[in-house]
Amino acid sequence: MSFVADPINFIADWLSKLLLGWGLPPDLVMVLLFIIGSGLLATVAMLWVTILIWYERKIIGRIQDRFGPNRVGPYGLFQSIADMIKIFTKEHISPDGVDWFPFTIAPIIAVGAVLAVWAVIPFSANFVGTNLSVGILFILAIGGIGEFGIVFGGWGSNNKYALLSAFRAVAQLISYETPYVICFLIPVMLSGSMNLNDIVKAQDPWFIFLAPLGALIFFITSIAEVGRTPFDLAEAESELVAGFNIEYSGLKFGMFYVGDFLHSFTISLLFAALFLGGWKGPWAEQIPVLGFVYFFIKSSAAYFLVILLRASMPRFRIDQMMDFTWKVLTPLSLTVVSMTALVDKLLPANLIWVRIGGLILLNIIIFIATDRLLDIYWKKPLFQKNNQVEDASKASSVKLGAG
Amino acid sequence: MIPLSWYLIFAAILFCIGLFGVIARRNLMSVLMCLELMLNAVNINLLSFWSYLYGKDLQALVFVAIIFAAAAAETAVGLALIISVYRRRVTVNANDLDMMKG
Amino acid sequence: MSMETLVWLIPLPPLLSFAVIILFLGRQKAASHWVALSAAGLSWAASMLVFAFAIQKPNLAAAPILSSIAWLPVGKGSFNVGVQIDPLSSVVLFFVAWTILMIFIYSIGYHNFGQPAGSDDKPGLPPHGAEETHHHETHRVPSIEPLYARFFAFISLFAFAMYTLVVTDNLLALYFGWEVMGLCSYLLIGFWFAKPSARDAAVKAFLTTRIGDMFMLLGLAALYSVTGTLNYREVLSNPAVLDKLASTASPIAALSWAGLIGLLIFMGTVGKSAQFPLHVWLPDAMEGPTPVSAMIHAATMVSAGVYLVIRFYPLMAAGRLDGGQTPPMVAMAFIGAFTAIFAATIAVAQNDVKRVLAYSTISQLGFMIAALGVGAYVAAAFHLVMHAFFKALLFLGSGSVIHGMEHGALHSGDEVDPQNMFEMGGLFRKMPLTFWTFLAGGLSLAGFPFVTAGFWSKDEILSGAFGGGYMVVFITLAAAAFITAFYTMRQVTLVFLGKPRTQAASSASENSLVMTLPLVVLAVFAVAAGWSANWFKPFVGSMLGESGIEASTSLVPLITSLCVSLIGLLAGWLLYRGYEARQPDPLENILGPVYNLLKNKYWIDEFYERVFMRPAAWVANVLVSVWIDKIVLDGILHWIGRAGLSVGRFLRSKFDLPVINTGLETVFGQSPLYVGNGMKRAQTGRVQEYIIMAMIVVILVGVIVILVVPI
Amino acid sequence: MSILQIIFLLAALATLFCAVKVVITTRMMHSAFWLVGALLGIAVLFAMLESRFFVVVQVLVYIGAIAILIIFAVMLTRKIMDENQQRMNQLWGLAFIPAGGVLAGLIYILSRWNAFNTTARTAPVNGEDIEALGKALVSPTGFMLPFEVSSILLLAALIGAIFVSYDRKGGGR
Repeated sequence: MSFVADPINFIADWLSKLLLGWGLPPDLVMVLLFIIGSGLLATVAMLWVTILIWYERKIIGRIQDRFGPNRVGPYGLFQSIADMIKIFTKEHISPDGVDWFPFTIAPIIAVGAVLAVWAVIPFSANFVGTNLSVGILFILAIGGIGEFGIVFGGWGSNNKYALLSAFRAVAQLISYETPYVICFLIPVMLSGSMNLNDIVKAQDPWFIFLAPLGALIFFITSIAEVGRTPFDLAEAESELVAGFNIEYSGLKFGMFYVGDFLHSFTISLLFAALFLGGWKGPWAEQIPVLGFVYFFIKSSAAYFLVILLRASMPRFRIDQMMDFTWKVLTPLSLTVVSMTALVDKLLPANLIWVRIGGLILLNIIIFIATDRLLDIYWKKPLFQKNNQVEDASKASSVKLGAG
Repeated sequence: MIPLSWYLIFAAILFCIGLFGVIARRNLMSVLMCLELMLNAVNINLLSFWSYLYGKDLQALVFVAIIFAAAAAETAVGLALIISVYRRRVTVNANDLDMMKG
Repeated sequence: MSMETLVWLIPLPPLLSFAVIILFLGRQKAASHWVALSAAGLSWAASMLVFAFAIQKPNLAAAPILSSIAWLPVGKGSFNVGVQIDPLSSVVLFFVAWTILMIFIYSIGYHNFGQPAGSDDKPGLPPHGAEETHHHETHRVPSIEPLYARFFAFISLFAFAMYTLVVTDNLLALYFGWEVMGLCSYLLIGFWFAKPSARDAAVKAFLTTRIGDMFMLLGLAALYSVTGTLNYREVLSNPAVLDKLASTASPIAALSWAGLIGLLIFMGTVGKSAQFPLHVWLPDAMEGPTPVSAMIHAATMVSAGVYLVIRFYPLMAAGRLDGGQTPPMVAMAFIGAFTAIFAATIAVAQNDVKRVLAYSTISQLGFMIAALGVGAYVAAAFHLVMHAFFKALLFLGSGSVIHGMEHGALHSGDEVDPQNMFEMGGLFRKMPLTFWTFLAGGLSLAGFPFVTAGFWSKDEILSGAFGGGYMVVFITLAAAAFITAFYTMRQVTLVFLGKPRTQAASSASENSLVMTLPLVVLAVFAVAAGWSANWFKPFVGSMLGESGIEASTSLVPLITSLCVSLIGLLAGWLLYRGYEARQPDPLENILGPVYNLLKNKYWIDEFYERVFMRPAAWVANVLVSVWIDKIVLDGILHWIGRAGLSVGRFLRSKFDLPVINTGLETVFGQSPLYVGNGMKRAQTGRVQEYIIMAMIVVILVGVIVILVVPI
Repeated sequence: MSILQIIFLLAALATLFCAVKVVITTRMMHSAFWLVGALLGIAVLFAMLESRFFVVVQVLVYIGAIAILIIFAVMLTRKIMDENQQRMNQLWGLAFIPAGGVLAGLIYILSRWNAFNTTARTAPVNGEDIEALGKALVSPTGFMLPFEVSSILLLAALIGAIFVSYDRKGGGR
């Protein structure tokens, strides 16, 4: 094992030998290594966010015909660092009447739940935080905990807007979780494992070629899970001032902010791992460090798409958002999963091109059928109210009140 | 090692706390939460039997899985009923719902 | 597809049909009957395949067609559900499949498919007929049933339950089918729910059979707790289990577990097969759509009760000494024979064409139960099959008669009761096909010698009773057979022979082929099925290991059944051939006051009303308040008062008022009120307080169990 | 006392504390938060029982779905959650009888059972065999029927919940 090919495991090996040499018991060494490793990973992730913010602001600036950050450091690279220092030095303000415990713990959950997902993501052939056999379920479970960050924040703030925002957010997250979870099933089914590393290893070809529609739905729903534009109803500035984090300031707000960006990047990681072949690439097995490179290239590409969507799409109205998941995405994802399972079983597994061709054909057929059906039903009462704007605004306010 | 009895006694206590809550709380929502506690006590019991006595069999695990499904269904319907009652009678108080009084 | 899979699939099509019709075809009349009919046809075809396979399979009783899956994990094992086709279930499957298919076909015609919708027909009421203009003249024609699709949904569900009950291999699934049939029976009897009489009859049927079902459930629970299984083969084909059941004493004194469980299961049959004293619901069940629900209550569902006891005969007979009877068998012999003659005598004096058949059904079911009670296992099974065919035929035939009469009544505008036999007559000219098929069924029911199925099966039962030496049962059943022949001929004569006695009868007309074709098919079976006796006996008899009871070689039963049948038929014809319209029933002259007793069904309904329904009110209103309080106590007091005013006054002030009036009135008159008011307080309507009560009772029971039963 | 025992006691006591708080807390929202705590504690105990799969499922289903739904419903009905209201009903004293009785009965019966104090585990050390469980759930000779029935139960609950809580326009109030 050479330092160049696999620096992280090299250092870990060296460190464990060092500690053992000091005469520490092996169990303790393992625990210490885990603590050091997770601490490092979390720190790297948090620092990576500064780059992400810069990246996003730069791209959005270009799209909106501006420069973006360009004062602090070369190309404005240190802008985020400056913001960070500013946020560290700000005063913590707790408004009157907050529910202290949820108010305090909400930002911690918001960041922690995202970071926890990194624990099971395989960054390269032999670098994965913990090789959990039910990694997919773990990610979903952690996603469920992440919702508590929003609920706690919204409830604890003792603010009407924050509470309404939490309502919206929870409704949106629960609704979009259905197709989200169903789309997780496709890679699980195709690879026959819930272990993320196994899924990555099984991607020959990448699953996006076997299940393009599944990948599309996954991409859409994961954006909704993050709550980014066009699904950022929870912090719709024009309606709710700023969302569930309206009463937060200083570092607490900063944590929400960081959690948001980190979450966006995490779903890009997941998308890359589940559908774009993860760390796979030429010689990635032999030289694990290449796996990092491939993986970050792929996920940055996915993240670029997320940013593009943010910059170019208007926000959904709440009833459209709900209709979209329950009436379109959920049935569609169920169809895709069941049909993929059926067709993949029928196609010969060893003839790769037949398999790819058959599944792509299936996806095209389903897509066209969905398109036709939507065309037909768009004129029916199912979606009628969407076409009447003044009526719908009333409807959305009613829905808000009822939650 | 932890003896089986610890788990069973823990589950019994948890079950009875839940039972007390189901009987004594006024708010229907709270009753539902206590019901979840009772179901969890049952799950603990099943899994501890599995872990200590029937580790090679799958029945306990299947049972637990189905209890999860039943709990989800129960919560969904229970909450729907509570919301519906709340809409019609503007109360979620178990004591106020005595239309069947003799 | 293997035979086992096919057996699994038999009950499925009707269930799907039920779901499809209920969910999607509520208003599609034609589509609903096509769906139901094709479902029944599929099940029929599968049943016939299974039957054909079963009768060819050698040694079917010892090696039946079996298949089961683990359903519910219980303790270390699991509760299995599965299917089992042995000789008994294969023959039952045969007749069930045929009769169900025939009902389905017949129903299309009976509900006037193809006719216009009536202008004033309402859902929940029988159709009244529609005006139709034809060649510039308006006349009334029958109109289609408004809830046509719903009817097919219900009988599909019914067919599903019946098939489930027949093919299953355990008592729990049988109980499931049994209860679903109870539900369907309720729904179908109350099909015309806007008629108060139909509503009442539905409730009555449901509640009465519920009494039996409750006992059966107890028996099921007892069986499970004693043996740990409800599977037929593990209990009934297992001599070790049967011996153990027969030799261990149950908590009820003087009964073994086998005896107790047998009696409890038999109670279920008493409810479902309408045996005395729970027979009262069956005649009222004729309120349903005439032939179809009636036939469900005659040919298939009530057969389920008999099927159950035949199935559990090894348990009932467990511990039986040579030629002796176990307690359940004594009960069956007694109740069966009594019901047979009891219901037959009632049937003699009925004038509603369907009620005669209803009581005849009760009576014939009594024959089967009695046959089991004397150990004539094969005879009971044989009569079950034969009876299903000819009674189905008779009911469909009577439905056809009623339909024809209704048509005639609409046509002639004559306001007659289309079900009253005394207003018919001479129909054999108008409805020849119905007449001949009805005659075939009637002769079979009466046991017309040698050519009909009923003769052979009844002869089997009589010779079983005679050969076993049960002379009381033998004589009773022979008498019942005589009466059966008599009322059958009475019915045939009144309905079909002679001259038309009303306008409606003279303008009645034959029904369409869709109604008469099932009659023809069933008539063939009603006659020809009896010829299979020689094959049937060893086939079903192999279920018991030996060939059941040895049939008597004596000629006495044969001659008896021959005589009673012929004499009964002759008597019926002689008495009624000259009947004229609006005369009293000729039987009334002969029997005198007994006729009234029979006509009112021994006042059983009134008896129940008096004994079980009024006493609560009576005890409070009459006994306590009037008799004890006013007449007895007040009378005594008045007498005392007259005897000595001063003494009276003294007693009155010191004894009467405080002790008698207040005290006893409190005890007898007021206490129900107080208790009621007190108990009422327990019904707070708050679910949590109910939980407290329930849990406290559970704890008390637990404490008692712990104290009594050492763990 | 081994480390495992200490961990068990800590987790169990924390869970019981949370459970008691669920029962006695007046504010519904806090009650729901305590419920989440209790559910997490139970997940820890699942982990100590070597049931890794159900740890994750517990978090996913109970915390991620059920608790969120309950909190959602609490927020919806918050208007009448008057904090001065009594948290127990009138007969809450009586509730000690069944609860205590059941507890005493359970412990009495269990304590007479000879496997009560067993310490030997039979479960696989590295968690349950999920593949076998998954296959058993869909195998006709295994538990397919209960599995399918529970899926129908879920479907029925879904439809039922929609039907019950559906706000019919103009009626039902």
